[in-house]
Amino acid sequence: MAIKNHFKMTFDSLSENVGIARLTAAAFAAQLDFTINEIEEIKVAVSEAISNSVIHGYGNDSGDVELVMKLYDDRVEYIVIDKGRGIEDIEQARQPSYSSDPERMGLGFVFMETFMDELVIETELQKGTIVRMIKKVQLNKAH
Amino acid sequence: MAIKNHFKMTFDSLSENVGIARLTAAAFAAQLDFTINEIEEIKVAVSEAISNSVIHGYGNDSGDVELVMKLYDDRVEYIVIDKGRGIEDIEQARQPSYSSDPERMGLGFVFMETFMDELVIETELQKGTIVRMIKKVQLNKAH
Amino acid sequence: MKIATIFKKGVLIVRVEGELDMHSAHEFRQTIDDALDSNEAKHIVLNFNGVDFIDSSGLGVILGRYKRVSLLKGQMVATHIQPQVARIFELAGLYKIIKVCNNETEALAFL
Amino acid sequence: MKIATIFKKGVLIVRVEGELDMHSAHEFRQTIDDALDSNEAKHIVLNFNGVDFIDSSGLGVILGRYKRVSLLKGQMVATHIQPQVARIFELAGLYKIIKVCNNETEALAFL
Ligand SMILES: Nc1ncnc2c1ncn2[C@@H]1O[C@H](COP(=O)(O)OP(=O)(O)O)[C@@H](O)[C@H]1O
Ligand SMILES: Nc1ncnc2c1ncn2[C@@H]1O[C@H](COP(=O)(O)OP(=O)(O)O)[C@@H](O)[C@H]1O
Repeated sequence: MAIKNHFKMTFDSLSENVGIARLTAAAFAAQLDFTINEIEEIKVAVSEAISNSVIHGYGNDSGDVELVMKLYDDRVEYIVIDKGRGIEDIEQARQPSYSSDPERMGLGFVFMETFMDELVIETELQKGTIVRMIKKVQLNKAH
Repeated sequence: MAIKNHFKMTFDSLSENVGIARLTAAAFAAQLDFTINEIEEIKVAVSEAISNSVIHGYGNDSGDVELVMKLYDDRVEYIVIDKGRGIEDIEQARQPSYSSDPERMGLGFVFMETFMDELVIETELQKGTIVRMIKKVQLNKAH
Repeated sequence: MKIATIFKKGVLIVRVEGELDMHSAHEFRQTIDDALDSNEAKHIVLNFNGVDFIDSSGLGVILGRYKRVSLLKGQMVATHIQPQVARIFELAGLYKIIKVCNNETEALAFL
Repeated sequence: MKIATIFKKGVLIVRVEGELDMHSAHEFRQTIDDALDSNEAKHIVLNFNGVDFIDSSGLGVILGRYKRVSLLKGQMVATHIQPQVARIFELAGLYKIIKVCNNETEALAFL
């Protein structure tokens, strides 16, 4: 399917940028006929993926986080890329309540999965992580 | 002076993206102590620079527009880059009311100059244009 | 951007909401021109109540519509101008050609 | 994020505004912990009136503070939960551990 719009961001691994990227992701989604509720879901999912890159991918190190956004007729795709530590065991990481950080909830991947229609994770230790998420516009929706 | 934050965007030369980029530019500026009025000025200046890349730089062609944002202690820098047609005569282009398009106002560069503290334009015909703008935080401002 | 047009006593009232930039400029221009084509309105009242952003692309459409009604000896009135829009109008010298009223009723009374 | 803390009858009331994400989480946590350190409050009332976004980082701080008051046999009450925040609380099972009230007065009456 043809891409209608393409928007890429690269930013420092800083907590300040999570909110900025989330806002941009919401504005990008607003090109399609999503409900306000769906836009909120996108904001949470994108926020989780980017927070993970900053917190787990780079930890206290500096590095670049990338957010690629692609718009199609009926869906939007978000790809969050970091060149950080990578995930050792994806199966385990995706489990609800699993976190490598005792202070955290282990709900990031759960929210991404719940709020998006597709979630694909690619990772390599010491190389980085790519999280690809798709949200589709629901057809036949009441207006 | 040390850069505190760095955020880069690359997007298709589409009118849809002007508003998204403007919003992101405003959110980026909000990290410093700008007034609402100053943030509005930044939005206009960034909007003008990006609109110029889409309208004049690429015309009806497709191409990438880049917005680089850099945060310092006391200022924010926006660099808008296109690889489009370039400007033949910068002196003339910066004149109030000059536009190569009879439908337009010729106020884009005037607004960028009025609303930002520094405006530097680099251009080469058939290569593209780089517009660099700086907005400083006003000291001793009443709160 | 959202835009609605209404005719009252030979005046075209345009209510705009959102951001007037290069993206919305085309629809903004087209809607007003279509309305003017379909009806005998001589004057335009632009209600900017919901407009929180304008740049030179938006200004260009306003100026173009001003030129059109001027040819028919009509006038252009703007109401509910928000501060950030007022600033841009001022810088562009738009107040030399358009009249400002507090609301649509005042605008209609003026025309 | 903006955050204000008030003590009323041994209860710490926290009024939060803005977005509760990883960026604001640190200040959110620190402000509540400092308030609890400085005073004998046993219960916490979280007024979420101005909170329009929360993700798992914000949730983590809430859960952590819940654990802290639980140790003192205190309770946690939330008021003015916006729809998008309610959704997240529900998914995270937060309603199992925190009580919801309509406003601060009801929360204080409950505690
Ligand atoms: N981008 C990433 N880089 C490295 N590790 C990650 C990344 N994203 C997630 N992880 C790992 O997966 C675990 C689960 O992630 P998540 O479900 O988001 O929960 P949380 O962020 O609360 O730990 C994290 O604790 C971390 O160990
Ligand atoms: N990025 C660009 N690429 C090519 N030409 C440009 C670019 N930016 C500006 N110009 C030229 O400079 C002129 C003046 O620009 P500006 O002051 O923004 O007015 P306007 O956009 O209304 O024409 C334009 O009409 C155009 O010819």
